[in-house]
Amino acid sequence: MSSTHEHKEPMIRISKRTGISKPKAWGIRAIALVLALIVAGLVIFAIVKLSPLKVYATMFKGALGSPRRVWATIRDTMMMLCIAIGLAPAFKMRFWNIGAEGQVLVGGIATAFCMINFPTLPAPVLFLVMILASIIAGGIWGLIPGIFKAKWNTNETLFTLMMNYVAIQLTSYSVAKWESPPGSNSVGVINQNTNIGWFPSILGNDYVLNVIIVMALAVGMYIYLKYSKQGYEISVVGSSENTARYAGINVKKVYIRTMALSGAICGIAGFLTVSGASHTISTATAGGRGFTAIIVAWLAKFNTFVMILISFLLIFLEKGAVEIASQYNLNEYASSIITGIILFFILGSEFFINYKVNFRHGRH
Amino acid sequence: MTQIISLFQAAIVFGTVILFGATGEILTEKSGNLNLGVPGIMYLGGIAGLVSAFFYEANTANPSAIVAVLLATLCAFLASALGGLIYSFLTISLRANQNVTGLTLTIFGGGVANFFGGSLNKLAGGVGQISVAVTSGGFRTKLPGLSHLGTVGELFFSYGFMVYLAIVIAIVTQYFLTKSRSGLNLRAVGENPGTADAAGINVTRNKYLATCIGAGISGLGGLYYVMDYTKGTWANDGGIEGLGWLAVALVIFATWKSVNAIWGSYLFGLLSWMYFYVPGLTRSSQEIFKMLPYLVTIAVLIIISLRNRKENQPPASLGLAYFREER
Amino acid sequence: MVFLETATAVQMKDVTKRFGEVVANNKVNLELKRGEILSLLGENGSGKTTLMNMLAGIYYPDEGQIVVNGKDVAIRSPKDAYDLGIGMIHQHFKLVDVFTAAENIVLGLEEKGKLDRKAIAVKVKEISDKYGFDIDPNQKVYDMTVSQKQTVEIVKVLYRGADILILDEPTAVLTPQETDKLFAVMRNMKADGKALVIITHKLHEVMDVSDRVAVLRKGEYIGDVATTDTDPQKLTDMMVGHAVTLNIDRPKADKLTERIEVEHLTVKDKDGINRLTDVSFTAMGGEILGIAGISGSGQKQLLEAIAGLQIAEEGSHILYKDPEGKEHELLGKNPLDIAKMGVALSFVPEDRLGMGLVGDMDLTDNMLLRSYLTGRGAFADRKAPKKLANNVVDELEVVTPSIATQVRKLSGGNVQKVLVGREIAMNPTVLMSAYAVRGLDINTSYTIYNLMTEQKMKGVAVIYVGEDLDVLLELCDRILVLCGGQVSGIVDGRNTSKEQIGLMMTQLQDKEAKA
Amino acid sequence: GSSTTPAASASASGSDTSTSDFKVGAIMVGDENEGYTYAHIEGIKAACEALGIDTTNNLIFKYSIGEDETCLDAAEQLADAGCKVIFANSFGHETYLMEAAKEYPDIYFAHATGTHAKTAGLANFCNFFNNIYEARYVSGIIAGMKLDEMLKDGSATDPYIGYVGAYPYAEVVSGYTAFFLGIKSIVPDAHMDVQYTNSWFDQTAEGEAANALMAKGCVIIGQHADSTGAPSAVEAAFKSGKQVYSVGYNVDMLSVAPDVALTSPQINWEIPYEEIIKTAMEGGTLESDYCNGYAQDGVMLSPLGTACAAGTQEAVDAAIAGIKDGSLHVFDTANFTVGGAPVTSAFATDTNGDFTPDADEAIIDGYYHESYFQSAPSFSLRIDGITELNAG
Ligand SMILES: Nc1ncnc2c1ncn2[C@@H]1O[C@H](COP(=O)(O)OP(=O)(O)OP(=O)(O)O)[C@@H](O)[C@H]1O
Ligand SMILES: Nc1ncnc2c1ncn2[C@@H]1O[C@H](COP(=O)(O)OP(=O)(O)OP(=O)(O)O)[C@@H](O)[C@H]1O
Ligand SMILES: [Mg+2]
Ligand SMILES: [Mg+2]
Repeated sequence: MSSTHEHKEPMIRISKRTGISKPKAWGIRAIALVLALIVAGLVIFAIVKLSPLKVYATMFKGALGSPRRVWATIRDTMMMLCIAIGLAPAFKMRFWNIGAEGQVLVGGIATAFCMINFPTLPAPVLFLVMILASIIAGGIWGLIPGIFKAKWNTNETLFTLMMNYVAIQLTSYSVAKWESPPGSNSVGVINQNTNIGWFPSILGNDYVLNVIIVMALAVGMYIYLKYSKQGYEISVVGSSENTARYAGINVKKVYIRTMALSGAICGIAGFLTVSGASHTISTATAGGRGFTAIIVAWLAKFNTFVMILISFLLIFLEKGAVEIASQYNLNEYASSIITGIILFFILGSEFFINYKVNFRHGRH
Repeated sequence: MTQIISLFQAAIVFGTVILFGATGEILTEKSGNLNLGVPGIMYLGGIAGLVSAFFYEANTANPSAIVAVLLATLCAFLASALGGLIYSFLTISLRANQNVTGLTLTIFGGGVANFFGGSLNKLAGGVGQISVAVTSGGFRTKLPGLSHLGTVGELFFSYGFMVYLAIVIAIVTQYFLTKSRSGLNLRAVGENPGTADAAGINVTRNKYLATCIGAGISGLGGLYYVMDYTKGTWANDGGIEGLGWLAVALVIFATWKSVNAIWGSYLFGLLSWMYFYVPGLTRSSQEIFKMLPYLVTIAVLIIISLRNRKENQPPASLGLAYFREER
Repeated sequence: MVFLETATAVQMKDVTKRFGEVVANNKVNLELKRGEILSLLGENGSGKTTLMNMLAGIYYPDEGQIVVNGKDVAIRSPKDAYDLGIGMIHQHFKLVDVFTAAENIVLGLEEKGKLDRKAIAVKVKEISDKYGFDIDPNQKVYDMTVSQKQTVEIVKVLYRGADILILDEPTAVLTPQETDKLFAVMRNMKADGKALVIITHKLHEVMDVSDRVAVLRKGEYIGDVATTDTDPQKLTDMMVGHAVTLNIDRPKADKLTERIEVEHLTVKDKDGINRLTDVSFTAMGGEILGIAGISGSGQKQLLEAIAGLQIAEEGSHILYKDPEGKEHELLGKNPLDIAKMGVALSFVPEDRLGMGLVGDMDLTDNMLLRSYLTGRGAFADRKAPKKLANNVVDELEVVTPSIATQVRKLSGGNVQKVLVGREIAMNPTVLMSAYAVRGLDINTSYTIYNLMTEQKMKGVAVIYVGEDLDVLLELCDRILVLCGGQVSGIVDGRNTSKEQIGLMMTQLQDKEAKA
Repeated sequence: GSSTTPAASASASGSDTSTSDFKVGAIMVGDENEGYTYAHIEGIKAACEALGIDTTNNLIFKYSIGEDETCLDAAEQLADAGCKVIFANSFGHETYLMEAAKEYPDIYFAHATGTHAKTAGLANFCNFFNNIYEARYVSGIIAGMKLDEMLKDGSATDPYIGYVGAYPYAEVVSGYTAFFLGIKSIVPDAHMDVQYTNSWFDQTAEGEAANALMAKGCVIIGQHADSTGAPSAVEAAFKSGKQVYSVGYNVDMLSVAPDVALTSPQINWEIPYEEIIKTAMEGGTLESDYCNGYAQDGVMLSPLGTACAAGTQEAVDAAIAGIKDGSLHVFDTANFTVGGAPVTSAFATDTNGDFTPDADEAIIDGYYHESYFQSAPSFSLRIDGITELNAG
């Protein structure tokens, strides 16, 4: 039996790479992106017989073709980024918060509630109330699974997933309460004539405030996770609960606190969406971003600055693909296919950064 | 009585979709792979089945139901297994993060399915015009004789073969995992790949097989959705995606035992459609009522966690990539 | 038979293995004969485990050749190794927790089809009888003691018909009695014509069980000697590369002060079973209090209770007497509360990577674990921990590429040095350690003993849970013996014999015997 | 109102705007996979072709646009792309489209199903919707004749109809009432239950709603929901031996329900699209509302199914003729009661925002003037004989 093994070094052998230089790592990622674009281009060509170059030019135009488009891209990037920032502490704690969708929704509901019910408050007060309400709502939505995880180790993946659906139903309920006219399932633009509770324009632009808020959160979260005591506690709890206990960290408290924080930031994302962009609320308010943001958070390995890049890439692809769909009368789901292909390549490229592939070499 | 039967039937049809999804995912997760791409995989299964049936029926003078059913099933299985293969290659061979890969697969699968679903609608001459009557009919053929047994017949035998196939696969999967040697090896891979590897088990092969076959099974859920639930049509209302997530939820709900998933899936179905059968709901209270399946799931989840048994835990290395030389 | 006994089982030629920039093995040559027990000796991180892992198919060599039974082979996976008759019992057990013994044993065997549990049980019994094991095929691994787990590992290898066995630090977690049993089994196997490699840091074990000793140093092969031609001192010199002294001196502190007073401590586990029953004793500043007992006698619970990690029953007290003589109750407080009370309590737990350290973090962040709350404000100070990490690496000679390396990547011994180094750096008044030298090479072990003694002389109350009775008797001033969660007695380390303690460990003594 | 009328500014360029580079933009809530949007797509394409507009280059669609800021994005992008007239087809788009209309006074904006054009005072913004209630009434006659046949041959004993509705919304209420009145014109003692799905498009929910209604004993299932869910559920029930039939909506259901589909009332969107685009091309002035019925071929029925009762076609033709010549009024107050009493007064428009119509008396000459004051349906009386199962 053993004779079959003689002299046969494995065809392909994988070994760990030593610290690869940053430029080289980004080089590998860039190559992956180019390959992805080529493959996606081939797929597009196979389906619609359009020149991929033309298609990519159209994508660029779609996402960044005019100042207005640039701002729409920025606005959506910020919303995605905000959710990813919210998810970062939870995932760093190895808490599978897939409930961002719901946390965003309840934050949105809370915001809409304030816009509808307190139109007489002075603007700064109303803003404070809205932001607090969204923080509390999102926070509670994160807190509940957090508490159960802390106390009884209840599986958080399923819990947060179910909380999404509960939030969706709560949204449907709110829409049914606020819709106008009754039965239309549309809340419509809230305070359309008065613009009460809307983000003010800054420097003539509607979305500058969105950028300010989210960038502040990005910087804050980066510092919090990397340098703060609580951030350190989160890493320890995420790596080993036992060690955390040994170090005197109150594991339950950290779970609960972190999930409240995570939910609260996702709640702010709901606030941004409702008050800072759509001025309405519906079951589509979160729009699946809660799931996509998980991709952003993980791909960035919880580094909020890298998240900016990845959020932008995803939104760019989405906007670009919608433009292709509209230009070439392509079904807009082509965008999901392209996004999928590109992400597959980026995901695969990490391997070549961390590992080296050795091929069998001649041996006698 | 007719109403109870009707609700029961609604529950079983609904449950069957997620039972396939969950059984496949249980097999996958037992190998240590957490595949959040189930919704995408079910999409792939659904569209592949539909497209193959459509072209078969469109290009055959007298399409045979049996051939059509076999063809659609095969295509659905293969397409979703291919989705599993993409996931496997990335997470097993290239050690990519499982969550991100799974979510990406969900985006990708949904994209592919809705893209081709839309094209198919166009090809067929408009929405609702896709005609795969023979295939869909084949999928919905009831057990001859048994469905006429009155109430019992209506309750238990008024379904297409896939309802029973789902149950059989769930039971076989459970048997395989707990009673066979290969099942034991597979579980070892999911619990502790280092140990499995040291015991001479081919970790990579086991993970690949479990993930691809699991994906194939999950994909049958999409096929069933298209052929039976929506009776051979295509809509991009996200129906499959929603059910895909419930399938993922069901895996945990069933504590990774596919036999538990059988009743779990029907319970889900029952709670989901109950609102049509409960009198007196209003436009808004109905929306609150629709929370029921999710609230019940949460309640069951909490009860399970209070019992906290070792046997109810996820596979120990679920979600982690394995590299032999890693410390 | 005669042919087999002299035949070479394994030959490794110029084998090199690198992990990134770490050269774990550099052109190592090793020969293993049938019917012999070879001891592989070397300091922590010298590459013993790596070398053996290449035989077991876990790692693939970067360079070099492996010859098994006279044939040049490539061992690409553990399966290849099994096919060649090579089986390895790893330093960290490779068992599936939720499986039974039988399930673990048959894992990965070629046979297909249904799992025939009865047939397996029969075969397991056969093997057990032949070599003298005691094993319940239906017991779940998570219910097993370490020695039971190890038995399962050995049976697993034998079940596959391995005739080349590698045991990586099998005795590190065994009691002396269990070790003796293991050695008996090993001798049986040797008589059976099998080739065995044992890695152990305990030189008396090397002397006791092996026929030949091969020594590695910093990844290099130093040479081999017949056991009969050598002694512990010579071996140590070979390992370390220069002469070292192997004795512990036990100075007496000039002043003893009461530090910790444990009264009527009773601790139950999750299932309501008593792990400690009515334990009372006093630990003094200026002495090393040893704790002896067969494993699982409540050592873990005792230390954890003092450290604030256990809930105790009504009536239990753990009093800390600070240098001013004030008393503080420690029970009911968590480690942080205790630290906040000004009690400087250091604790080196048994489970290093699972409790004392964070494997995924680098050295600096692991140093931070005990001090992250110091300083005002919301931010953790990393400057001091960084300095500390550098100090520990220098003073304890930790083998690591840098202080930015994840602790998980270090060899077992070096992991322990990092932990001990951090705990001592806290300037404790009480220092508790559980199996502080488990897995450490002899040189490092002595470094640790000296550190303990140094702490004692500074007036620290040292509590040392150990398994090596010789060391306990050489190192400790007093020894508390636990038996089944109860205090079997407290004896003077200077005038008690090994046999006496061994007896107390296995049967409860008269309470009168307390010193 | 704005001072720059589109007419004034558009006419300047209007003269040298050849039809070939006139661009049309369309914001669609769904895509071709969903019946409602599909009908819009067909309609707008037909309109463009009729007007000589190149549908591959100069007709730009934005699909699956939600009822949120992306609608405004889409409108702005279409405007930037040079579209001279921009449509949107979902109720929730209206507020965003109006914002765009304010932003681009030179571009025409038209919104289907909306209600604000009349009062908004935007010269470049209009609403449009067709008199689908007329076709629903006729489809009711078809269902009534089938029901009558079933009662006569004994396959049904109770003239019990089920209706799968989207939301308890005026558009839906108007539709099912028209349908029911059509049935009642044949089977006077018919009664109907409405089950809402709380969704415009949900295949499985529509199917299960139909199942629930059939389990209650309904023998004909009508719908105001966009998918094939209900008809295919009815077909399945039929195949397992139940005598049940279906009236669809938007889509010809014969492909999914060959045995049970009687017909589907459909909107011919080509008519309003053509009118509005033409006005835009000519730089003309918009009316606030565009509304067409049988008289203008604005509504129609899909081909009758084989299951229809004998004489159906004749009855259909007669009814359509009656509607066209004004002798037949769908909401004739002689044919229904509310709370047991005939209705003599009902308002069509809500002016104070409490969602209760308080202006525009709609009952004139003995019938409710549906879509008379505005294109969007306004009939929201709950008449006797119909039970809403989950409204309120
Ligand atoms: N998988 C790995 N990845 C990176 N480095 C490794 C790996 N395995 C071993 N090393 C490094 O190789 C060297 C040799 O380690 P090895 O475990 O073989 O030592 P050892 O002699 O068994 O030590 P000990 O007595 O502490 O068990 C160490 O420096 C260790 O950090
Ligand atoms: N038949 C129709 N008549 C008029 N408007 C319609 C019709 N179908 C869809 N719409 C418009 O499209 C909008 C959104 O439709 P869509 O199908 O996306 O709702 P939905 O997302 O399915 O609701 P839910 O999430 O509750 O299922 C509706 O609010 C409505 O304004
Ligand atoms: Mg080792
Ligand atoms: Mg919908």
